[in-house]
Amino acid sequence: MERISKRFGRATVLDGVSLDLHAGEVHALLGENGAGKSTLLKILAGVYADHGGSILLDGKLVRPRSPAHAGALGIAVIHQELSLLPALSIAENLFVERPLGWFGFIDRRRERARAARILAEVGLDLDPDLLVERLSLPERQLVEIARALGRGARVLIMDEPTSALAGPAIDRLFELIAGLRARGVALVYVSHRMEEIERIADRLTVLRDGRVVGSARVGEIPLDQVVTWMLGPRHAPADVLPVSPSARDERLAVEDFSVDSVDGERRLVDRASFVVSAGEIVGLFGLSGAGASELLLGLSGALGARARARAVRISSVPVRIGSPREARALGVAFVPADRTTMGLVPGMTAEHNGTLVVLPALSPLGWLRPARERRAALAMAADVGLRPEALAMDAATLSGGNQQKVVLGKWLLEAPRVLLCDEPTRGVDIGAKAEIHAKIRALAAAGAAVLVAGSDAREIAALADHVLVLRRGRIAADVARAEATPDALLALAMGHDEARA
Amino acid sequence: MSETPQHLETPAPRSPGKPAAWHHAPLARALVSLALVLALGVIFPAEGAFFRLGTHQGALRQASVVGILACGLLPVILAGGIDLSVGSVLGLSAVVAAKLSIHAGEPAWLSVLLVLGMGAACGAASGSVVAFARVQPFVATLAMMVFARGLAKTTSGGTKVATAVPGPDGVLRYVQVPPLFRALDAQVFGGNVAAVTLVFLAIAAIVGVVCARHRLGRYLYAVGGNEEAARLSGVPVRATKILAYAISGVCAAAAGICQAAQEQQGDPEAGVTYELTAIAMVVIGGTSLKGGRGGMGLTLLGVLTIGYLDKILSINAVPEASRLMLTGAIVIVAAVAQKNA
Amino acid sequence: MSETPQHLETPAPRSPGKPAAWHHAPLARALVSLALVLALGVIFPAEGAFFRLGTHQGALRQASVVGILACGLLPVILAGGIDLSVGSVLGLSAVVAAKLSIHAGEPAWLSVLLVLGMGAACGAASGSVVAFARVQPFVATLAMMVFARGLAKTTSGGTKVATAVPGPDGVLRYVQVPPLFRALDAQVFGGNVAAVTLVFLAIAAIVGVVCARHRLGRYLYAVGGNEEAARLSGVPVRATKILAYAISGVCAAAAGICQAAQEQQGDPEAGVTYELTAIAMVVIGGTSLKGGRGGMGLTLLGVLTIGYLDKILSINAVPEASRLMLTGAIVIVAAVAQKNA
Amino acid sequence: AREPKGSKKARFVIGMSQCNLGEPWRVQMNADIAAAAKEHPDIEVIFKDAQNDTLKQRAHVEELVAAKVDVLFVSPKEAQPLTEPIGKAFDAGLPVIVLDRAVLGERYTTFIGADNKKIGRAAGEWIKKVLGGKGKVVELKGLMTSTPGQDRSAGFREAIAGSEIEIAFEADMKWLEPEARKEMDSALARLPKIDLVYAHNDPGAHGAYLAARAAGREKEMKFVGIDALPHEGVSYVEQGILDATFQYPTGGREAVETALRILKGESVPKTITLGSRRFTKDDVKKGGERIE
Ligand SMILES: Nc1ncnc2c1ncn2[C@@H]1O[C@H](COP(=O)(O)OP(=O)(O)OP(=O)(O)O)[C@@H](O)[C@H]1O
Ligand SMILES: Nc1ncnc2c1ncn2[C@@H]1O[C@H](COP(=O)(O)OP(=O)(O)OP(=O)(O)O)[C@@H](O)[C@H]1O
Ligand SMILES: [Mg+2]
Ligand SMILES: [Mg+2]
Repeated sequence: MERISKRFGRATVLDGVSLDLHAGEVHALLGENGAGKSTLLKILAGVYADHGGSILLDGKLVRPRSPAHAGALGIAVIHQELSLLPALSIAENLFVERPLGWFGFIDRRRERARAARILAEVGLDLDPDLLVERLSLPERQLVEIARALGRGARVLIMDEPTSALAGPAIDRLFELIAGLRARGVALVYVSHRMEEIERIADRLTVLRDGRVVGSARVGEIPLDQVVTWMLGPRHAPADVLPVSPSARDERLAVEDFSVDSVDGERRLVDRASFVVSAGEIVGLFGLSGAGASELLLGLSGALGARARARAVRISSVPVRIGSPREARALGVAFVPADRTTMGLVPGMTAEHNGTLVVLPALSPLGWLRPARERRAALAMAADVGLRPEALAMDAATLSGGNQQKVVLGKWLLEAPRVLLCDEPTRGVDIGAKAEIHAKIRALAAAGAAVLVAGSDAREIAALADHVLVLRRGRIAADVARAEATPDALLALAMGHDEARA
Repeated sequence: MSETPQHLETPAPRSPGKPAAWHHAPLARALVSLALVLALGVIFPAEGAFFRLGTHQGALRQASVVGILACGLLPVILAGGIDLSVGSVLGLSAVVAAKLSIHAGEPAWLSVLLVLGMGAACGAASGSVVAFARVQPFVATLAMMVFARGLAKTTSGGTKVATAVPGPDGVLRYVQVPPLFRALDAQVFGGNVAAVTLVFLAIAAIVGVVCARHRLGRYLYAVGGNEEAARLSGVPVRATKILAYAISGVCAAAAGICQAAQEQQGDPEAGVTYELTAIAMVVIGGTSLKGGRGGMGLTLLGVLTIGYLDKILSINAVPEASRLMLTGAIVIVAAVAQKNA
Repeated sequence: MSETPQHLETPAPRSPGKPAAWHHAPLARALVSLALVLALGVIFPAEGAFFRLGTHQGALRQASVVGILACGLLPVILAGGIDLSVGSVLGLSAVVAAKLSIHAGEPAWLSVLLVLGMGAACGAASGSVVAFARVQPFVATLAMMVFARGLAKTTSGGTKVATAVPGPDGVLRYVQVPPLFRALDAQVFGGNVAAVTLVFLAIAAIVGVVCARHRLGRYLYAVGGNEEAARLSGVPVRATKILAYAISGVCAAAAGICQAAQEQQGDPEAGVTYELTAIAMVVIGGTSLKGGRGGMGLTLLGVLTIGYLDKILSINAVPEASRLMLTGAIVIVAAVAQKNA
Repeated sequence: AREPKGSKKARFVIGMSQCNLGEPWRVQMNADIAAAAKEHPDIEVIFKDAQNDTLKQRAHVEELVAAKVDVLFVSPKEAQPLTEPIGKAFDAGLPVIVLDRAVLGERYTTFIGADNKKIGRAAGEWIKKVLGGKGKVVELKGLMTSTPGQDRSAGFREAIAGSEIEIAFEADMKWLEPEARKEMDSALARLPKIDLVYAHNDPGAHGAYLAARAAGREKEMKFVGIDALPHEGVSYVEQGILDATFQYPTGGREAVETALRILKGESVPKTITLGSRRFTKDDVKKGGERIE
């Protein structure tokens, strides 16, 4: 790719970016949120046909004019904001653009069999007839990966493929990547997890504000330098250690909390009991399907009657949380993992998205107060490390990481008593991640009870005072901070039974 | 529109093994509406009329023309669009079919072919405006609705195109009803089924198979489910949309021919407000106007539900004002019952 | 809350262009449609009629009643719904308003209050079915559309409720046109503006301010943009929907009173097919039927575009068939031009 | 015939298929039939409304035949499509009275209706007289794809042909009052002087009047409508809103009377053409004047 540029309206997002991909090489693309990584890759994938610059494939000038065209050129993509179709089954999604069959008539049996094989390859043990909307976020991410892998591409673009994946699934993916590399596929890999870059990338390029600031072979350059390239004059604040909670009075107590599956046949969360004190940050860790997300969803009231408990107490007062509204009234905040379906309102600006939760406080008589709202939005942007200019943008056009910041930030404005976060920093760059961690700690220090779930064992280990490890919906272990190394958490999460993911 | 993401709310089997064909449960739900309406027929049989075969033949025959429109609308609605022009295209097609086969005396196959082609062109035109110019389907097809009605009136010269053909001297000349119209207006299978009902069922079968078993069908669901994701997945979004509207146009043309055959004339006012009924038939079964969810089974149940409701109120000779109120009330009860079944 | 983090001080090298407040551009685009239609008026001024003040007063007055419906529809459409019942609720309200003020001789304020309350009730009823039973808005409001029309006919006894009041002996007694109707049918400001136009503008202002400046308005956009995200953010989704439909009902009732005032009678058939025009007015400016995008500015431009198109074709005395074809063609051209402006 | 129904001692059942009840005139026809039938305790009438849908009306005719009514009334939407089902009923020995719009051929018992063309001509003659043979006229037409609209226009034009009356503005108001008001607005905008408005129905004339009054010009011109329903046209004339209205009789009463004669075994003429009346300010109190 040579001298690629791209504008959205008056904003120049890419400015003369050049990038070389070599067969049999993994090229890491790095940069802070909104640097232009996804945009660059989307140009390669034919999503935006109106760009400047040229693309050479095997020395021939090409111009992918649509995703279909890019596919025909042998370019496959794992998109950051997943591009699966929720109302179709896994099998249907895997072959959506080119169904198996004769003369356009679909052979479902063949599709199902082929799908089962592809799923097994990425380590997903799921019925291919399941609707994608029934899958958890990590499962969907794996299906997306499986779909791109199944296309036999010569160029494979992976835009944060592991943002919701935990240890074993990532290992599996890296094995597959190694295989592809050996077969001579050119790979582009985007991630904000630096350790992954070290593990699989051969070369790296750093983008900043739509320009290339540096490019190097991995291993020939210290990672500190890379981080400086990414963040520029600003440094990643050191991840400060949590202050030990001063008061240890019970803030959130949960007894025998269960969540039924939609058909009522299984318990996704099985009689979980725990207590979170004021000022405490408790991690929830489990492999995909262990039930961490469902636990948080259930506590937030989002699942209605599917979630039940013997007792839930907040500050020792028994409560019943039947809906997200009731949760909010009780000071319970919930940050969902899936920002596109549950987090953001597209079409509304980032500012309006950010103030949605606290709107009643900002409009006491119902009438909006734009100045107050603006102040609140700026405070939110500062909390999560979002550039203030981004506030005026349609939330749907924000970069993935910036979207995540809005989804998280809108809950932090009101100083919740109980904060439930699922993957709070999914796709957030390392600079902002540290700020967010600091903010969460500050909230806890101010007396909130915090529950954090996520696929990144490191993050959980770094953030939490102690970690509840979930296995098949049950709390399998309660690990104190000192023992909670990523490796230990993973080992506990996998238990004796073979992991599902 | 009211659908909460199924992810959190709708019961559906997840357990592997059991196929998660989501449309099975909705089909059962849609049956609730139909059963409710049929129960009304049993309770108010209009002095036994409801139990006479003719009543059911009649119900089917009456529902057929609008049913054909509903079949055509299904692909459009699955793809997240809407087509308001079907009633007008029906009227235009009725006029043109009558002109061709009564006045010009063209053979049946040629008339049918020309009219269907015209319908496809109308649909493809709306579809192109939607796909290329990205005009909202409501606006694009509303424009086509008005345009096609005007064209129908222009073509027909403002009057019905009937077997009384005005000569150049203004004197009427009476001609035969063309064989095409007679064939379509006949009862077949020993007088037990109307030919138009067969046409309706054939079209339903074809469109149903395309939606459920053909690549185009999958594209329709994909585009309606999430257009952007579909595009990213390499689905030819524009072609899919244009084809969907073209199918709708062809079906509207077929419905127009059937209408003309049954009326034995081409009425430029034919099909006014049919689009509302046809859309209602598609969505009452549970196919979502948001796109991406639904199917031919649901549509057929919707056609029957509305067709029978109409017939039952009619054989009971319910007066106009009460009939309207009852229709509204029953539709709501059926829809609510279906959601909570 | 917290100090400005350091990275904010980083000079933003990105082009300093103003943030793309999305609703500014659409407003300019919608103006393209209106400009196109007005240009037609200038080109075909109908012997100068287009340049007479009365024509513009007339265009505004005629667009007012449907414009009021459009104002009411806006919140519903923003929230991702649709209300097909507005035309029927208009008819019902016209009948009830006429009954109350002509036959029963109730004072103006009481009649208005009762009719608006009834409109709100109709809207809230549809809204509740949508919000609680999760019936698709199309189905729920279609049922209300049919039901309200039936109720209008029942209430009126099938005939117009006019100043000729039939006595018990069947003999007609003529009563005065009530002051409410006379006031609404008047021209105010030195005969320059119709009172109904003022009512329309007032309603547009109120609804517009609510949509843009009130919490409810924000909630409408949120629910229409992503219902699930709104719910999880603590937005009262159901209440928002019910209120949206209630606003639509109140506006339809207000439109019904205006219609009755202008006709000086309550016609149970009033408002048939107005819903299509009103929806078209809302969406032609660019407000999306998918919900979450649009606004009152766009709606007003849509009302003017369609109102003027109608008026220009009418003063040019274009015959019906050509009028329809022209309307379709112009709407498409305007919509396409607007998209590509 | 058929078993009496329930407690009602109706010996005869009449089935009435009306093509739509959106128009007040048709509501009146049904009301006339109901009123006439009420005077005969042994008659019961079943009404069906086809909502302007030809195929529905066809089904209604078949339903009524299947329900074994004693006499069938049909006020058809369309001549051609209803010819066959009506003919079938007639062939099967059921007396069929066709109202308002004829069907093709001879397979019915009696047609009762008025002549739209004649009425249009009468209106034209009267207009010629009151305008002194010259002036500018606005014609607000009913749906011009319908025969009544075409006939009322054609008759009117025949009558004024050769005079100096000019149709200065014409538009299709589709029988609807709000449309009529809208079109009249345009006529007022274009024409500085209008002598008379001829509308194909009374609501149309009323809408035109309201438009003219809003423009302060209602005194400048005369308003003429058609139909003369008691609640509409006649009352408008009585109130001085319209200058004249020409009755288009529904034939509802005549139909019931004819049905009784048929049931008594008397023979009835094949065609009963209804007379019409003209109502003007001067004679409306006396019940109008018969026109030939
Ligand atoms: N459709 C759009 N309209 C306007 N601006 C857009 C659009 N899509 C992306 N942008 C802007 O382009 C810039 C680059 O976004 P991009 O998604 O490429 O960032 P990224 O490097 O992938 O960030 P992240 O790490 O957060 O995913 C951002 O400022 C974003 O807001
Ligand atoms: N709507 C649903 N209906 C049925 N099963 C579901 C539904 N949503 C999720 N599941 C399944 O329930 C199990 C638990 O899901 P959950 O999202 O809580 O997992 P988790 O522990 O958060 O793991 P992760 O989010 O890391 O995948 C998974 O197998 C998931 O696929
Ligand atoms: Mg990105
Ligand atoms: Mg999870």
